Amino acid sequence: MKPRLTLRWIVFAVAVFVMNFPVISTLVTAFKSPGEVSRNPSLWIETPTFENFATVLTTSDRLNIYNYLWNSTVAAGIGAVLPIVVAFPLAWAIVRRGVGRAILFPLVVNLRALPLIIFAIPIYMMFSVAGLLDTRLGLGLILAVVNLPLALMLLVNAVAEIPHEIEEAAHMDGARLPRLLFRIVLPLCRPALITTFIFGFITAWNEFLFGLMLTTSKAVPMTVGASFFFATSGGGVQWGVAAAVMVVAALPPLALGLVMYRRITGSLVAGAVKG
Amino acid sequence: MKIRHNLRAGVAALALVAAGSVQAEVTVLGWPGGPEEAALRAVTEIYNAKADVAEENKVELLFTSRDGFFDKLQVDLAAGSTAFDLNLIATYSIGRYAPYMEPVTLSDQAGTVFGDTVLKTMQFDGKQYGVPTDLSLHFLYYRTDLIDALLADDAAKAKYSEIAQQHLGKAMEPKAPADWTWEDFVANALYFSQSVNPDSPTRYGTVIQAKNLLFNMMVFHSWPRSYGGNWMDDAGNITVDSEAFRTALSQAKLLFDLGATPPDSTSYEYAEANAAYASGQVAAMVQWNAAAGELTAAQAATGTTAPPAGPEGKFTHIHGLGLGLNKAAENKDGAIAFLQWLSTEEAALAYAKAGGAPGLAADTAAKLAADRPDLVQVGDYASNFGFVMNGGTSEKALSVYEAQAKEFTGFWAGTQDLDTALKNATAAMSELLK
Amino acid sequence: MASLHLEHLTKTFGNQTVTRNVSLSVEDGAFCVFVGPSGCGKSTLLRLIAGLEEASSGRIMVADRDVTKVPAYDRDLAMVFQSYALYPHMTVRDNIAFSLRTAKRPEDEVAAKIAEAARILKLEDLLDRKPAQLSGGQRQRVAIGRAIVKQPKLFLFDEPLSNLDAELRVHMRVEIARLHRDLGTTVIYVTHDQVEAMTLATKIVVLRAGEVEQVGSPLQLFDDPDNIFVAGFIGSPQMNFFKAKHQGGRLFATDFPDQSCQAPALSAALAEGQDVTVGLRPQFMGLEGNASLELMIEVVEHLGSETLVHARPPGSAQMMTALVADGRNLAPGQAFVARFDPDRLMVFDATGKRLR
Amino acid sequence: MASRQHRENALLASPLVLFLLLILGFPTVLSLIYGFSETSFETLMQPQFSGLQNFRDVLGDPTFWQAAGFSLRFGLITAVLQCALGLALAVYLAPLVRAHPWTVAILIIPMIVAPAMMGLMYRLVLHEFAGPLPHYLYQWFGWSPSFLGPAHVFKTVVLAETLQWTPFAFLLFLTAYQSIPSELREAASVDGARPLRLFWKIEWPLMLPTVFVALFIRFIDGFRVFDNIYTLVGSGPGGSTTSMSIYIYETFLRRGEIGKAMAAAILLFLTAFLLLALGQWLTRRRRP
Repeated sequence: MKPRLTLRWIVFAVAVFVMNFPVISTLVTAFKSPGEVSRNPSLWIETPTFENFATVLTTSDRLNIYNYLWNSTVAAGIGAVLPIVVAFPLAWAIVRRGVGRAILFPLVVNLRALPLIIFAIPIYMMFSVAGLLDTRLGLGLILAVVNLPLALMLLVNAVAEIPHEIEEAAHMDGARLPRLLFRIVLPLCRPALITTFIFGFITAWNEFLFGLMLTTSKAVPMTVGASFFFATSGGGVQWGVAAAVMVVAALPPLALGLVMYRRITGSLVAGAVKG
Repeated sequence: MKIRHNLRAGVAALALVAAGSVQAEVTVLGWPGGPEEAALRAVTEIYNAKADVAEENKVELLFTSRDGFFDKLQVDLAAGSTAFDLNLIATYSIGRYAPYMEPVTLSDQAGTVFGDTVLKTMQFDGKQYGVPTDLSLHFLYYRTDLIDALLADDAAKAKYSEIAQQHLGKAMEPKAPADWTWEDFVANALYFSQSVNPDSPTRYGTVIQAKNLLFNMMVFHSWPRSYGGNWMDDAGNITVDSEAFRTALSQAKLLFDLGATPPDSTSYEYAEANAAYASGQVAAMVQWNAAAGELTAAQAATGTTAPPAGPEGKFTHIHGLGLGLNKAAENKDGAIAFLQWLSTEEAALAYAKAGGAPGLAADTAAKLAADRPDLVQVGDYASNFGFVMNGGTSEKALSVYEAQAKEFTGFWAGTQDLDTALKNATAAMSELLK
Repeated sequence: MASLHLEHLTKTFGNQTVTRNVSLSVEDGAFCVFVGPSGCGKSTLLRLIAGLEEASSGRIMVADRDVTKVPAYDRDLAMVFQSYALYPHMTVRDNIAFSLRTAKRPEDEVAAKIAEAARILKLEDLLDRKPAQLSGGQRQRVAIGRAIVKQPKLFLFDEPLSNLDAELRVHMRVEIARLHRDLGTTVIYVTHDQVEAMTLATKIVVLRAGEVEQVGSPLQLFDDPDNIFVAGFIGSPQMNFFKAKHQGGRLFATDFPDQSCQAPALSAALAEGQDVTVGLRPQFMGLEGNASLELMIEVVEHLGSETLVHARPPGSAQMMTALVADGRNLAPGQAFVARFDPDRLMVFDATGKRLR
Repeated sequence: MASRQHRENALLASPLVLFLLLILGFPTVLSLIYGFSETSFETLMQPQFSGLQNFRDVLGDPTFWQAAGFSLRFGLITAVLQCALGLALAVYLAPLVRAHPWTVAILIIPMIVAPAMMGLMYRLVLHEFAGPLPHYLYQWFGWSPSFLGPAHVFKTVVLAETLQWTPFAFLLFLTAYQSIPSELREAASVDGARPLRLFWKIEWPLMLPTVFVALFIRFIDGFRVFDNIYTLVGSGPGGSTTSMSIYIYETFLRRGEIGKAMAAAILLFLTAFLLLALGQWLTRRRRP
């Protein structure tokens, strides 16, 4: 029985068009000249131009998009890896030993519901003493806090998916805890680790408020750097340049997401379902 | 990959050269993105090139994001940041930032270059907290082509009069914008709105940026002020619940209700309002003087004049930007030296030539008449129509604007009535200004 | 190779006692099978020995060493799990090598042992595959291979054949028996299948509700069960039971009218009028003997060499099963007089204890 | 054995605990102090103990309750919409996805875009004079609703959030749908179940746990919404789109009422903690 896909293709196309409408519009706007933006709001470009991208990709002593991209890459990298490192042992302990199930686990998970910006002042003071202000490491640390709840949830689900008997077999094979964790549990969690990393990286990359508060010049991440372009030459918002910078800023996580979509679709969500 | 690599390498090399040539030690956090940035860069270059400025006192500029700039500055200052020695201050935020700033003594020329009115925009509790660099006020922008056509067409005049009669209760004649009262502004806005006048060449007569945002209140304030409105009287009683505010708020509300401003304009800020005007679908608007270039570029037939008059005359809200000294600054001497130089005539003229909008005394401005005629206009309006609300430089001034923005936009959006809006605003202001 | 001693071993989960006061000795080289219905605590007992559960009280001695408090990874035992529990991310070779590498054995020794295990278990062609690419029987062999390279003191098997199909199960049963004979290592083997227990064991431990019911060789348990539970559990087809009253040296069936037979000679005299349960194995019901029961045939199952006869006494719903050598002419609806030697009867008192 | 396990457990928990203590320990202590003190930006270093005053202020602030109401409505409505849409898409598009797995990658694009940027994009898209959507509406119908006007702003932000995060629900449901054994579907078809009946009697019950999880996650994320609403309309005309997070942000940074903001955050955290604990207790009761 061959499923009829024609109608499904149509539904797919409509869904993609509707859900991505802002993205498509922005992409189109990025190729319009400033004059055309105010004259022609349609999705059709009369005279396509790379002017906006040229503006965005040209560095000046103030605007250096390559710096922002690099800062975001490093900070988001730290923000994605660190939560995995600290959450993994605890995730195992939660599942297998019930450690922290009563307090620690809900505590961390609930950080997700909290606007962390209320910690802005104390963190700022602490960072300024520790010399972490305006550093990629400092920003990465906070992004790690932002990612911690999801990382812990995903890893707990991943560990719970591992058949207990496999770990018992390793015990019987003489593996003590470190070998068990690193040679058996960790490799078995690999799909979840990858998804956790991808999601963490994307979330960290997309974060704005802490990026704004904790950096000034050296460690400015892409999202904050993008906002620098919104008003570059004295006038109001230059929609074309703004659109181009948004496109550039969204590309790295998008590329990551598109390349690794199988990881995202498969494992993560299977884990999340177990809840 | 390779191109990008080369680019990175090139950039790194450039950065090294730049860092090598200027061993900057005085850091300045400026207002990013506008003409203010370009002007500040220009004068900094001049200053750093001076022979008598020591290497360790050269100035380095720092510009962060416009989005959330004041929120970040608040955190920076409150936490005692040493990331900058000098930072942006504005008339309405001096009070809030004063605890983290140090008063400064300006150069001897400051009085003659700027004049007392302008220097006052940088004072709090009688102390000078900074050098005024830019003056922001509001212009009435209008489409000369449309107004001229209206004034030349008798049938249109009759229609105009009929619309005024119907909605404002009296027959009115179209006038030149320089002679407008706020009633004329409203009548004109109605005439040029297709919801009221289906033959209107524009979709909307005006656009009022009414996002729940403090800056939008500043744009609005000239209106109630020209009816005699003020925040509080000399005894400290909150007087926002007055006829003046009621009249201005109701007139604006009429424009929202009759569709004379875009229905979405309760969520418009600067960018959206300008985009609306730039599209050619708006006949006239009150907007910051900084928008002149952008609006004229989009609609060539754009005239500018002072905001409309009320019974008390014409008024424009003025708002000074300047640079002040961070209390936690690490190089205070160097920073003060730069501030003092900034307040000299040399610096002010260079700043203005580079595109900045300093509020200059008439004599100083005259020297620039050829280069910057608009500065004469700004200076003129500032000294003749400029005002600051009573309490407008107090510690909690920004919060007062916040509170008003919330209540007034709520009234315009129809989520609450006028009495409630004014009652809530009065309550909030009493709490803030006590 | 080692002996195993359990002393008063008890395990409780919360307020539930899963293993109660178990004492047991398994001599070196034995093949000891724990058998019992599901939930009897046999798996828990195995996991206690393995060190995967911690005993609530009592002692576990392996080769005269007290391992009660020793963690699993230090007990030097090997276990084959019901689900095989192969490491899915490793090849067969790495699976088998894991314990050796954990013990940091030299690589040439590891390679030699893998080669030997692969030869014994016929895994040579599969060494570079991942577990997901193996059939159930192959996985089973890998799991065993993983156990034997360790040369453990004890082999522990937790229902290792229950995931295999019937044919493979018989085959692997023989393989395991052969392996035990070749290696000589002490084996502790858990199953719920009494046929497996009978065929493999040198020693069977019958468990019920966390307690040991009886320990003995397969034939001891078959011939001489201590109680009604063991009698019913061991032996296939299952032993027939019926209630009876003892009167004057005869047993009168209580549930079907007008039938009685001579009581077996018992050293413990049966009291007059005592209510008992009588057990009789299907193998001992046939066409000869001094005693008999009159039955009606309901279903006849011809197994080829033998015939299973399901029949019930007239006027009763209770089914009895007889295994007769030649039953080709039996058919449903016929009357069937099951004859037997009264000494084959087993008599149990009201608590289920065997009266001998 | 027990003490060794205790040591191990402590060791396992220590990286995360240390990390949290290091990064959030001091801020938490300070926040708690501020929560029970009269504090403003000027008096950061000299908080005056004021007991429960901040909590009384928060609970007596109509804007707080408005924000709580907004967040609750927003979270519930967006969660339900996203789950309904995501479920429909997942079930309907499953055959397409099976044949062409790359289609998933295209569908999940919106959730990869920064929410803050999504808000900015909508500002452009919905602008009456510069945005494509009103442009086409005017061109085709001569009329366009005021998306961000007071009458429609709630619907608009709900729609924007829904369109961005429906892919998340879609992903969850797709995985759940694909993990239903095909034998079950085949058995039901042999029993004569038509597609609709197949869905309601077989697939829906099996996906129900996923529905709860998806609703829960999307509700939490909807409840704490900040970035996209803030960049799109701020707190809205008259504060009509003030969510809990926006309320706390504005109280904290814009109005400088630090103690009150902290008190609101503490209340929010405690509520979330209790809800999660309740949820766990309920699920534990459901499957003993």
